Amino acid sequence: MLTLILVIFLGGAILTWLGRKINPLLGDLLFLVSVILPATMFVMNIKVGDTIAQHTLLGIDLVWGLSPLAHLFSLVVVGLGVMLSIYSISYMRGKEKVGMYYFSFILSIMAMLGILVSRDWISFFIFWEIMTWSSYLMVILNGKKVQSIGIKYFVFSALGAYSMLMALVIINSQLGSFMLSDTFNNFQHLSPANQILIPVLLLVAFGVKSAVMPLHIWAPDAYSNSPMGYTAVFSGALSKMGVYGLVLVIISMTTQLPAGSLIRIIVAWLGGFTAAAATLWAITQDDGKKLLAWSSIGQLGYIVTGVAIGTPLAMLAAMFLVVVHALFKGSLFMAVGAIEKQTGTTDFKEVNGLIRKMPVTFISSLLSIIALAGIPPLAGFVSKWMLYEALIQNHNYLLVVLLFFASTAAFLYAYKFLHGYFLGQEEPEWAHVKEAPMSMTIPMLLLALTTFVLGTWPQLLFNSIDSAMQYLGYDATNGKLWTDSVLFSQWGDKVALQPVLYAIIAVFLFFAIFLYFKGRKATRYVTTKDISTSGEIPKEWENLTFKVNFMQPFERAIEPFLKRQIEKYYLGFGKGMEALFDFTRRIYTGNGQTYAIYAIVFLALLLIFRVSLFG
Amino acid sequence: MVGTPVLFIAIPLLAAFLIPLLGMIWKESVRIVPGLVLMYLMVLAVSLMGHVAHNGPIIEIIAGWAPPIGINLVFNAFTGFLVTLIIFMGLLVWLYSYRFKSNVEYEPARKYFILLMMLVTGSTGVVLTGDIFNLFVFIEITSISAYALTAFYTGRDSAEASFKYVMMGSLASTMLLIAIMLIYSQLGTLNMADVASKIHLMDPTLKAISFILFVVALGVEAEIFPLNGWAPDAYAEAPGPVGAAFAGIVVKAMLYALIRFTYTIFDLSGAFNLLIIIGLLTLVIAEVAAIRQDKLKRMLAYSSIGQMGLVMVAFGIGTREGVFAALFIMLNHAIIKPLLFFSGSYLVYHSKKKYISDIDGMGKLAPFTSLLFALGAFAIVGLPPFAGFWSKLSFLVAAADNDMVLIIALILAVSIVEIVYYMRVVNRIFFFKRTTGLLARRPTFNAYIVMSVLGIIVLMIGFFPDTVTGYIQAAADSLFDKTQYIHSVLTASIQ
Amino acid sequence: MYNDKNSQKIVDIIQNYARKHSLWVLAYGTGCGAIEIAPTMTSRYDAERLGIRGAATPRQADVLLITGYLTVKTVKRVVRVYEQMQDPKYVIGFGSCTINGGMYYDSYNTINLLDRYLPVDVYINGCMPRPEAVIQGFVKLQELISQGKANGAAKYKENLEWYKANQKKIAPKWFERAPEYNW
Amino acid sequence: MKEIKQQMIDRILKAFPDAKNTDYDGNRLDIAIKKESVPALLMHAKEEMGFRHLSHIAYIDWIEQGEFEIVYILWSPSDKLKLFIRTRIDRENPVMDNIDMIWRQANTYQREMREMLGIEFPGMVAPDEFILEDWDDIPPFRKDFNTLEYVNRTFWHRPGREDAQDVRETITKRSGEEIPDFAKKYSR
Amino acid sequence: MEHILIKILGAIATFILAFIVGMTYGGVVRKITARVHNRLGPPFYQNFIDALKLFSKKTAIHHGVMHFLGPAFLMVSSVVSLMFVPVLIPGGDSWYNSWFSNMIYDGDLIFLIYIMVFGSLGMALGAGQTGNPNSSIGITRGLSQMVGYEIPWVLALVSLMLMYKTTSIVDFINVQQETGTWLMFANPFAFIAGLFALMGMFHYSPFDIIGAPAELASGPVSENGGKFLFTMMSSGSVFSFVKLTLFVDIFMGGASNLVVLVIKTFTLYMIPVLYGIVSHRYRTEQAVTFFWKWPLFFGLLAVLYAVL
Repeated sequence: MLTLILVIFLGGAILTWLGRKINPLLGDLLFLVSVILPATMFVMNIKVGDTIAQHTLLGIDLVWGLSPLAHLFSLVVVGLGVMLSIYSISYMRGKEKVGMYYFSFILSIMAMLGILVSRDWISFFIFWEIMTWSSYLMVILNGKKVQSIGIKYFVFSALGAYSMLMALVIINSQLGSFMLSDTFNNFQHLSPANQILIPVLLLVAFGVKSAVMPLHIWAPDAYSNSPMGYTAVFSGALSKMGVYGLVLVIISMTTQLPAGSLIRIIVAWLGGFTAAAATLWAITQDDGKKLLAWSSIGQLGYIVTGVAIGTPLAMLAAMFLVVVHALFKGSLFMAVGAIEKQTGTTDFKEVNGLIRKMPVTFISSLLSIIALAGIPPLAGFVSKWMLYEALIQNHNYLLVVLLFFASTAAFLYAYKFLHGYFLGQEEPEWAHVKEAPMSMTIPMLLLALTTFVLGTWPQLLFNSIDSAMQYLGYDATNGKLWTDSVLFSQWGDKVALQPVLYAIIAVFLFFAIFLYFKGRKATRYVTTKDISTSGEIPKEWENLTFKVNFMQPFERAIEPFLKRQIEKYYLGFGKGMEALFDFTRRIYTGNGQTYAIYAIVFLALLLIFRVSLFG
Repeated sequence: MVGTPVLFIAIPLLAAFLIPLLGMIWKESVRIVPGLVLMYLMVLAVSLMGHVAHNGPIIEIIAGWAPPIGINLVFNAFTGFLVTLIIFMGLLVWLYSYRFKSNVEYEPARKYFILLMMLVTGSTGVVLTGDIFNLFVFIEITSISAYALTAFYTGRDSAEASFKYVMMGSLASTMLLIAIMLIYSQLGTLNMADVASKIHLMDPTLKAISFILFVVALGVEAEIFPLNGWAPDAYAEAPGPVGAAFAGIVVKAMLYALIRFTYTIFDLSGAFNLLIIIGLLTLVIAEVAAIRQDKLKRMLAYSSIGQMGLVMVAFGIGTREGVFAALFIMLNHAIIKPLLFFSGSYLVYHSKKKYISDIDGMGKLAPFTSLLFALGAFAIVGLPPFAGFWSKLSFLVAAADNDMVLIIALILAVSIVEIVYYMRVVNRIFFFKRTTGLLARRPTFNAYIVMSVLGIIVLMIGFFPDTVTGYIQAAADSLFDKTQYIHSVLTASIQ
Repeated sequence: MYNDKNSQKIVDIIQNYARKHSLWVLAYGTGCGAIEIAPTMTSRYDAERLGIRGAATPRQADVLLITGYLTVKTVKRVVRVYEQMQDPKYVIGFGSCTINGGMYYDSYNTINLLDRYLPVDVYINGCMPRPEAVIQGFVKLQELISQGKANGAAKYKENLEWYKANQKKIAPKWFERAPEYNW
Repeated sequence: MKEIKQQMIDRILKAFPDAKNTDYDGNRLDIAIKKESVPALLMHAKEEMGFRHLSHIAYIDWIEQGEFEIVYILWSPSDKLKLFIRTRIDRENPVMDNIDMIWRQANTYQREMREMLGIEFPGMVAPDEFILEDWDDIPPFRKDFNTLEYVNRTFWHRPGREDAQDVRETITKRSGEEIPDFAKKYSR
Repeated sequence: MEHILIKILGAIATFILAFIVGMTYGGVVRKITARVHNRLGPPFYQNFIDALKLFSKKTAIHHGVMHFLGPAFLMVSSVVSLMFVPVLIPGGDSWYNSWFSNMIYDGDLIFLIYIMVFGSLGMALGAGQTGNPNSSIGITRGLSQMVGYEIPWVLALVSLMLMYKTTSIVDFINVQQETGTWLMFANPFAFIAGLFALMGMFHYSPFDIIGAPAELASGPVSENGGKFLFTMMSSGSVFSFVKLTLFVDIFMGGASNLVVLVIKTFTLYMIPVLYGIVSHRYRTEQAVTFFWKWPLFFGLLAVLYAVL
């Protein structure tokens, strides 16, 4: 069944691509079918189990099964995949290279599910690479800066993939098996050097995908350069594959190591720095896509920190954030996509005042932003609270401060995002803009509302996370940390989510009614041109919205930080390598005499060193 | 059985001589006869492979002299595998160049196919022969036809490239001859199996010197660093299918000779380390040079050299898995590189200087060719689920089993370089705007077939690698089993 | 409209008390009169003890204080600011320039009578009026408010057409472009 | 100083033979020149002679001669010299060359002239009105513009203003106080 | 049912208390400022008059739904955070004590920090929709400054959490009750860092660039008059009460009855007020970097002190 599902995906991808060539409508239809049909089959039929399908290639057993942990992640992938596929139909209408988009979309969904069902490293790696190049196709789909952004993405992916490849061949040579379970169970049988080397290699591999700090530089450009319908998958699901790997490595490997706690602390701090630095970078962005891209990196930093700390609560928080981040970031990227679709730009400096034009988009963005900022009635708070609790329990106080700083600074870009698109002056230039079609707004609203529901009734998700964590070897956390929407910390503290929600709703309604219904009769809507600007009447073409250098005061404050880009060091390294390569290339002078001399010298050298070579 | 191994040498040689004669009668025959010959040889090779798989190696004795004295041909799983590969490549090259750019006219076509037949003769001879001097002869046949093919476009650059090749080649021949002389003077025999069984009697210094001379001599043709200066020029200046033939036929044959010397004939312990060292050098420097190339064919040429380095490293591992990986890489390389050469030469067909930048935006104009090129590029850098991945994986597994962690790291780092330059080209094809006004050239029908076949094989190996691994495994076993080789040759009798 | 203290309801009395003691002034500092605002507000004369404080924007302001001559160019803005203020609102004309044009009575570009364009509740005489006079003006306004007589806004609304005609006479294009005022 | 001034004048007269010099004391040079040569002379003064700064552009309405006079006032920071360049243009057809590409700030003065005198500057980029918004009368700084008539027509006068009496006299009348002599001296 | 009714009435009583105290403090500050300026100043009840006047003003225009909801968000943040702050020591002996135990057992310190910034986001949205550039500028300044003072604030709180292994405000009060030592003496560095943060939170000079009237036309509120401004003003008053009470609860041992509460909060309040009266105004980046120098240092010192 599992094989069938993957084959349907693969065949569907090719058929969609061909179908799109024949008739756009047929392509759309095939696309929907080949995402939703196998996704439904996956959800309905594939139950948690160790070995569901098995193949042998090259004498290597490829075993496919579904662990509870993978099941949790597969929910994210399938949910986002289905939502985004519905969204993509409208989003991609009238754009170029739709067939390629559909193809890569389906393939990456397949690859992600493949990663999750892989119970051995080889199929893990195969699907990992399929995921990489199908997403690579997406990154360069727009054809902008292909050579720099695309190559950057691919090189970093290859760095990660080859680290993994190296690790897994070493594992195989040492343990004689490619199975994940054998690796984790027999980890102690590895030599001490390999016990350090392999987790580090795998951390690099997964760190690249989950954009941990020094390995993140591909991410902002890759995220923002791929089509928005896919970026949601990219940030929401694809990067979570890195997290999935990190969970496996950290929980199953480093816990068996004496030096493991050091590695985990390092990774946790890297995650913390990622969160903080990416947040600061997000603040400086003037493009919604880039802002969200950096924001995704920051949120992944939280997740990585939670995973690396690895206490039950931290793990719970990280897993919860994995799901919630997929929801709200998916919704936000969809919103940006809708704006891009309707206005043709995503630059804050160009578009503004869409709140009355695109109310549904605004509402879902607002809910998602509140979740992103971690404000109580929505789900982001639950994960952040649990993460802080976990860190405090684990005595990582400075890390708490760092993450707290990151999450406070996140307000800046959250506001920048909302202000940039929806608030400010309503321009006559954008007067024609309409709300995005239903197939775009409904998925994003659904995702945003889900964050709302999960924020108040997180136990809906906790059970699933709980079984995933039991699979990883944690005790059942059920009942210890929450009961009926009350979160307990181990210091006897609690946050009761439902009373909070009711209080907020009650007070909010009271004042909203007070202001709105009392005010509405006497109050008249005036356009945003009618503002108190020293009595001046703004001309039609004058745009008074504050949008250039929006965060300049803050940028000035963090200027020393902004000067030091990691990317610069990489670029310097790349330039140096290119120079070295160029120097090396000149060995081939194109001159026959030189080549003859090479041959003679080579012969002479061999003859001179023959004793050391052959004894 | 459809025939005996000697036909692999005899028939193409005969064809080479017959082609001009037949051409006088019917001009089209110069194109058709080689095809027929190669098809027959393909059938022969496959049937012989089947025979070998069941009945063990075939030792054919030429002219009725028993092995230590006479010349014998050895067709076992290993040589059979290579011969099949060579014939298959020859067939594809023939089909592809049936009416290639400069073959349209009668006169160049006649020359071309004569030379191609000679090339096949020499290469199969190199692989099959069991005699060292005979090997030298076949190497000369191969080289000389290769020199001529390099200079096939009678231009200034082609002539220069060919001259470089000739120069290096004659240097190599001299050394080869000296090495052969050394062996003969010491052991009094030139039969490989015989030499192998007596090699321990040889003076260690002379043994090392003669091995070194063999390495240097064969290294020129097998494109090892630093003896491969001729190769980029030759690849770039020769016609596209000839480049493919070099990568798929000549280099394979020469590498075979090198491996045969290393594995079977000589018993030097350091030889494997030498292979690894020169293999790594070749790999690193070739890939590094490839990234800085601005002409497509030169880039492919350097990539080809790099792959050969990788094969050499794999052979140098010295285990059965290593040999398996090496043969697998060879097989993949023999399939993917021609695919790249074929599709690549159509992508830059109309371009004068064959710059990489001339293929910007080709994806729109020539979607099928571009797609195949991309497939080849994805496959050769080892992206799953394409063919290259499995060979790379088996290589890495073999290397890891021997604790070559640093070598693995180095090779993977070089692979990143490889990815960069291949992806740059693929990006240019599909995602750049067309800058030059050059139009795309539609591939001819036979070129379509060749490229499709290759593409399908790439995908097939990618998804079902087990279809080919059986043969490779048998070949590896056969190479590894030195005593069995010696025994089977020396005990062979005239049937 | 002109209701005296006796006819006020209790709500009005409370509201007027609050309005009277909380005058947020938007000082439209044209001409030389703005120099007198600073001493009025600061330590020596301390207008804040009467509940008078500056407001930053017309939306928050109660009193529009026009401190000098108004050219045609500024009168447009003043009218606009006045219309942006929220009810209840008052206008104080400050200095003789607002009363009769002052020394600029014969300038081609300076209006002479402010009350043709805006409903002035209180004029403060003088050129310049000293801070004492300013405070006296405010006290007068407070008296008017508590008596319910400071209803220039209502007057403006009643005679909107007349005011608009006067305004359009000096700057026709501008006032046609201005947003309609109908609250 | 004198030598430099003379040197300057000589240079100008050499380059522009039709220019007329008027001698002034101090650091002032005064050149009258034809309308057509003005931009060339300005360029020359700026680029060759060090008059890098345009201080002001003054304008005079010579209604009797039927001409407008435009005076470009330049300042040389290195030589501490002022250069007045005068030119006269026809009052009936008031068109002058635009020089805001030589000095950006000239744009402001030219816009003022355009509104106040009605001189056209072809090629000047200034879409908006500058000072006089909604003006539909003849330009107010022309001498044939009757200000009082315009004011009477456009604005209103508060009653009691007509006599335009001295304030002190009014006070005297009301209160019977004597005005001190010094006050009389300065009163209107 | 009766229980809930009492809760609701208690909440209303708390709100009224917070409103009155906050407003009065605001008026007193104006009076004190005036006296420092050698002025007579307005009466201490001036803020009530202003509020009444704003309430009685007509609100003739609005700029859209968020313009309405912005002040409402702000009020929600104030009131909800008020509900989670123990106004008086829980279980104290004064007869009205139970009125003010709203939901203090249902949220912890981290929760409170988040719910406190909720309002500024809401208000930012409201200000944004007005389309007035001054509002947006003020908002960015305010948010930037918030990022600045949040670090010393969190460092101070974390150091206390570290010392007493709790994140509950009630527990902090209890600790102080049991040991008899106020936390401002138990960890003075945390108190100093927190005090700096408090100064930032109140947006008094030198950190008042957010609503600088002369250059920004009062910043975020520049399009709000009448009832909008009334709501903002009252929520601001409530909010300052919340902040002061929270600070008193954590660092100064809480208050057992209202008199003590007023004394303690007023004393605390005077620190930013008096400092503000005599100091100049920082630019935003100066303010942010200021918070990242000495307050950050004291915060780190506090954590170090707590660890040792």
